[in-house]
Amino acid sequence: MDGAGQLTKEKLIDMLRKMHTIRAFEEKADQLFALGKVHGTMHLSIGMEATAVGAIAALRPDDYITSTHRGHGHCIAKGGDVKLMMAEFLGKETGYCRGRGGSMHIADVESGNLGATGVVGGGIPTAVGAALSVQLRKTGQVVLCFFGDGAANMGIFHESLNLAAIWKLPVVFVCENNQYAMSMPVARAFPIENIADRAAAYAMPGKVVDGNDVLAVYAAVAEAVDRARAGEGPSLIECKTYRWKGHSKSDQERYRTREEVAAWKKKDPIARFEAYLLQEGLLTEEQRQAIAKEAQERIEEAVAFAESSPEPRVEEISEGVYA
Amino acid sequence: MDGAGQLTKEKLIDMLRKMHTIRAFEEKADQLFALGKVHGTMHLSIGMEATAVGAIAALRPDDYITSTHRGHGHCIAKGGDVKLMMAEFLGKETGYCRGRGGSMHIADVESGNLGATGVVGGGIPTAVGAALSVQLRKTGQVVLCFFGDGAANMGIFHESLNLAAIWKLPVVFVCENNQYAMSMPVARAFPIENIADRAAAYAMPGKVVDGNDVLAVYAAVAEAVDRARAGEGPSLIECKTYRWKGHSKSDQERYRTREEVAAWKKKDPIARFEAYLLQEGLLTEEQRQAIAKEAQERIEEAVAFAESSPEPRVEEISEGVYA
Amino acid sequence: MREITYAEAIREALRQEMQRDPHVFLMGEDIGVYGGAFGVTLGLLEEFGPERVRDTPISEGVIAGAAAGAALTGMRPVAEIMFMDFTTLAMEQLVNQAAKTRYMFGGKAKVPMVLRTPAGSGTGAAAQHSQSLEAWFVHVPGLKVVMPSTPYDAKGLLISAIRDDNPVIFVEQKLLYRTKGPVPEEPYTVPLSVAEVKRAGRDVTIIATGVMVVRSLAAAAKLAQEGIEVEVVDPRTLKPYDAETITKSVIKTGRVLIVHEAYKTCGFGAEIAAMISEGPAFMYLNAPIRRLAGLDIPIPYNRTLEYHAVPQEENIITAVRELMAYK
Amino acid sequence: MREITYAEAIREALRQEMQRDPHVFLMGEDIGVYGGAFGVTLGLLEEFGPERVRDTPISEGVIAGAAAGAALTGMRPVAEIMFMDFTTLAMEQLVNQAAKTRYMFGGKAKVPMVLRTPAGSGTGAAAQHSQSLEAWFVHVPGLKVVMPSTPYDAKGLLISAIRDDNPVIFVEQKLLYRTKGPVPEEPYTVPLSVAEVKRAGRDVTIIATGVMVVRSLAAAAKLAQEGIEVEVVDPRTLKPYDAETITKSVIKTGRVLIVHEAYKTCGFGAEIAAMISEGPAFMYLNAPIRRLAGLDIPIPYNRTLEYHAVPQEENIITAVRELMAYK
Ligand SMILES: Cc1ncc(C[n+]2csc(CCOP(=O)(O)OP(=O)(O)O)c2C)c(N)n1
Ligand SMILES: Cc1ncc(C[n+]2csc(CCOP(=O)(O)OP(=O)(O)O)c2C)c(N)n1
Ligand SMILES: [Mg+2]
Ligand SMILES: [Mg+2]
Repeated sequence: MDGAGQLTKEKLIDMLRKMHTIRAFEEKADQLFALGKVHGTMHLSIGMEATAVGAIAALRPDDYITSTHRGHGHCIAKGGDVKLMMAEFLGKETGYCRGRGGSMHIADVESGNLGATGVVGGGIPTAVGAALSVQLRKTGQVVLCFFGDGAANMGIFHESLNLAAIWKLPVVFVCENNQYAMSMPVARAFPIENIADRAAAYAMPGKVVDGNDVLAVYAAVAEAVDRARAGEGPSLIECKTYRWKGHSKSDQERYRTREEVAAWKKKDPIARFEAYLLQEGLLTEEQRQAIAKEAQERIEEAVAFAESSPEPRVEEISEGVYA
Repeated sequence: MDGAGQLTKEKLIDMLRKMHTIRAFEEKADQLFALGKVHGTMHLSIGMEATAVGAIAALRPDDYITSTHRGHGHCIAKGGDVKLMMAEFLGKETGYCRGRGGSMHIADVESGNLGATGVVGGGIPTAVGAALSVQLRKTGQVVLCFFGDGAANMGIFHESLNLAAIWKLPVVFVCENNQYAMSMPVARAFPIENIADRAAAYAMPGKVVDGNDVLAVYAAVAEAVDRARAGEGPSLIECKTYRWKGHSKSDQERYRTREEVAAWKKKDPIARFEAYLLQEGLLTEEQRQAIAKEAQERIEEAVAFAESSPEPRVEEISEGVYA
Repeated sequence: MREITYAEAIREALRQEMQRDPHVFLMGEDIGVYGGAFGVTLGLLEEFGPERVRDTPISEGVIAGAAAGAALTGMRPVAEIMFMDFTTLAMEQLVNQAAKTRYMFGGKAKVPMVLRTPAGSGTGAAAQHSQSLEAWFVHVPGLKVVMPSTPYDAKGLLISAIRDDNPVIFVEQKLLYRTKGPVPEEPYTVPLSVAEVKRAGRDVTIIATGVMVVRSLAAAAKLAQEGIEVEVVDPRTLKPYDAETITKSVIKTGRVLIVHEAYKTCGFGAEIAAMISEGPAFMYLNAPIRRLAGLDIPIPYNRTLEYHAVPQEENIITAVRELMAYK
Repeated sequence: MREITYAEAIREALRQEMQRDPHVFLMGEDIGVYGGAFGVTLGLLEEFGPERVRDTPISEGVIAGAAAGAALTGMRPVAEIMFMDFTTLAMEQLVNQAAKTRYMFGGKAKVPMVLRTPAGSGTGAAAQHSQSLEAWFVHVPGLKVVMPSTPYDAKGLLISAIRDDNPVIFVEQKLLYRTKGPVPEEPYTVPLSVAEVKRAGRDVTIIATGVMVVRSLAAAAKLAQEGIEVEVVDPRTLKPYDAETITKSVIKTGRVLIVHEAYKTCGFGAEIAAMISEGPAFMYLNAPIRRLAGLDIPIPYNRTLEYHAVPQEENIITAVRELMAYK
């Protein structure tokens, strides 16, 4: 592992804590679903925790992110409150979106999370617009734009990267290539091997990183963030990773083998990061266990909060359409 | 000049004839406009005749093309009847589209001209769909897809090239880079120098050619057409050229200098091709003059035909919406 | 007669048309091994192979545009957009190209394509996966719009749509995919632009689309117990729609309730209300024309809010009773 | 008062708002040195520089989406789509993102952007450059839709739209760009969602939008010579529209003609007709509600056909006379 040089021990531990929190949040979400406590859909990023945490670790607190349908990890990594997330997941009035948004639309604009979107690629121009806003307001912020491999074949990806490039906007495009868009493997959807190679079409740096290596993600994104903050324009970073769970609740996973999934599980980004920290003496086994346990507890508290929270009131159903 | 090797003298003369016909058609169109005989808009390709004629010279008669808002040249190069074109231009019942389409929508699907479109980039997926049709019907046809530099920044360009690439469709994408999209110079709209370099994002061959050299265009497109016909998939060819006239009728041309226009006029693709043919002994001065004169005459006949043609009947206004 | 689901009926129509006509093929996201987000195309890849059941990347613009291009050149594509909300990415190709090609080209070309897309709320998928945008397409000359409410109609209308020489937007109802009904095994057509009276009655005419037909029939059954006889008319094709059948019913009953799930303002119900109030049925009206439609809000995630965002059986019952109060 | 054109009024609104508020900026194709396809933004580049008057590549999706993103983070973008026909390329961003962001995020965000776009036929630009697609946007909760018919309204409504905290679709009328009218020099607002009675009358209410207001007023002047007093109501804002002013007028006159240029089927006129026929004005109607709208065909190129594709003054006069035949 690489790139840890710039990071304090505190920060490294915080990153591990966040990875555990994401894992715990999503495992709980999966359970709640199985118990029939959730109406709707959700997309889990278990196995992909390193991309969210590594990338966002490179940001200042006042920087922006845009997220995706698979966005729990981004929100937690950005410092989101798991209580409000869980309440939103359960459709409660106390949730981030007062129960109107649900899993696919968690946002916290105040804190710089410009939100998840259910439309693939839908957040890419949002990020470009936020970067334009930053450039015009001269605040020195940077925008991190998450999207999947599937989004990289959409027209809006192309228009957005081009605009960001010609205007040298402070945005970093982070492609979470988890090998599939629903059932579509990247090998069939793309004629090229690396999505990052598309950066050349926009004269921006393109880099492939191991998306299961949180420090490699951090290092690549940090470099791109520096570049963006210095006014040198956007970058495209492709994180190769994998989702362990089905695409969404209803996925039969006919498009991949158990062996493939098992092989990727061996590359668990959390276990890998822990092994590194233990080996470097930055973490003890007791601490490791405590962090994992705390994460579980935080999520249990969040569930308790969410479950005891009130439902939205039907009389208020039309509130918030217009400002 | 290069690539003439494969072309018979007859074909070369035919190409010159078409270039003259395009020029004559458009100069006349310009005049008719100035005389107030035309209601609507039009886009002239004067100075760009080599791209249309060179590219289409590489096709079989049964191959397809898709055209653009600046499409008179494509139509003539594909063997279009200038009488029907002129009648369409004047909105007459005898026109290609019974006067319903006008300059921006001339089509002749029967003969393989799938039509001009007024929406920038709007014809690119049409070409991909036609190529898919060819592949499924196994007819061995090829589709030539024209579009401007401006279209290459649209989302649909990206989606279309990707789909054509992964499915190895028999389509050749011909970008007529005339340096501007309306007032937007390529240098400001693109972060890269050559649009053809975007081919790499789709693992297809990309080639830049001198778009004012009809034989260079021919050679590059012929190679791509062969490739497509052999089932090896699409290519992207960028023809660097220039439009002499304003973008459309109402253009004040505030975005470029007279000197620039004058410099490009010196690179007249017709004069250049003639000089080559004369020098190679493939054309005499008398023939040259006769060809130019015949082109004018053909256009005068077309105008006479169009002007004496009937108007569409108002009672038939709703015909042809549904099949 | 054998009963199958709405989803199975659609699949059967696709299968039988693909068997009959080699020009018919499918393209869309995850329609192959995945079988589509709602399993509608399950098994077709195995039967027809990847040439004719084509998984595409996520690129709705080129899905629609390439379908139109293939249709223009002799094929009969059936494209799928996974959720109707994402037709927003294909509007240019559908509206400016596919719909207008024929007219713009002087009636000398045709674009025989079908675009299938599932619409509607009720699945907890929130604002961007629950819309019913059919009114947009109804507004566009050159397109046809079909919206079946039963397995029988789904199969027969889809076969008609595939055989039709125009671009057809085929709006499927997510909440109906698993509903069952009698469907003949052999291929048959239900004609486009012909409405059906799904239940006859003398007191009130309900004009309902899609899943609202089912809710209206349930409401009508209950209202019958109170002695109110509701006639339920299902337009089935929304463009060009069958004004005559609707008008006849309204002339008979003198009371009109229009029910759809889409946002009320400028929805399809507005068109039907306007058509009635400018036509021959106007002078037979005994009560104002009532629309019952989705609220003008994005569909909320919360289950209870989502339930209240669109008409339910009890709302239909109440609305009919209110109409009956006019003498 | 000074008279300026509709185009100049729009330009003045942009200029004054840009002077007042540094968060306001412009983006769109060829809006800089070219001044926009219709010259509306001429001179603004020189005054405000390329940072605030931003020429974009042809990429309508990101124009709309980036405007929304900038609006979400504190700016007040005014984006331009060169022809309304090309909003088809921006629907995903406008409808799924800009319009829904606020509600989806629990009312905790706002998207104060304006999207200016010219609509309408009459310029010989044919099927893909002549559409009036406002009904689509009226159907979408979260959007506002404005359509001015005079230079005065254009300036005042645009200033209101820019200051409004919601995404506003500002539909300009190509054929009105050169019409002149009195416009105060200082900034002023015309409130959104307030209709205006442009001419008072007792016999028939015409509800008209955009260029049809001008044609209706001309028709009304001629009809007055026959003793028919027409009241012309201009909604000005189409979403959310002012039902009250319309209703009041209809109650007074008892006869309704709705006039718009957009395709008739599922147009904005359908909504107005439906609103009237389900509301309190219904029982005051002395005649069926009449819609006069664009034919349901793509706009043809030929000048004469184009003329007949949309309502003209003489069609309005005839329709009013027909309505007057009802006693
Ligand atoms: C425009 C659009 N098309 C289709 C869908 C349905 N859909 C939701 S997620 C998804 C796959 C996305 O793949 P990718 O971008 O790789 O993200 P991942 O799910 O792998 O994280 C699809 C097709 C959608 N939400 N939006
Ligand atoms: C989608 C779309 N946006 C904007 C326009 C307006 N417009 C017409 S032609 C044009 C410039 C096109 O540039 P390019 O593709 O380079 O073709 P050229 O005109 O130079 O031949 C523009 C902006 C349009 N027709 N379609
Ligand atoms: Mg993926
Ligand atoms: Mg150009």
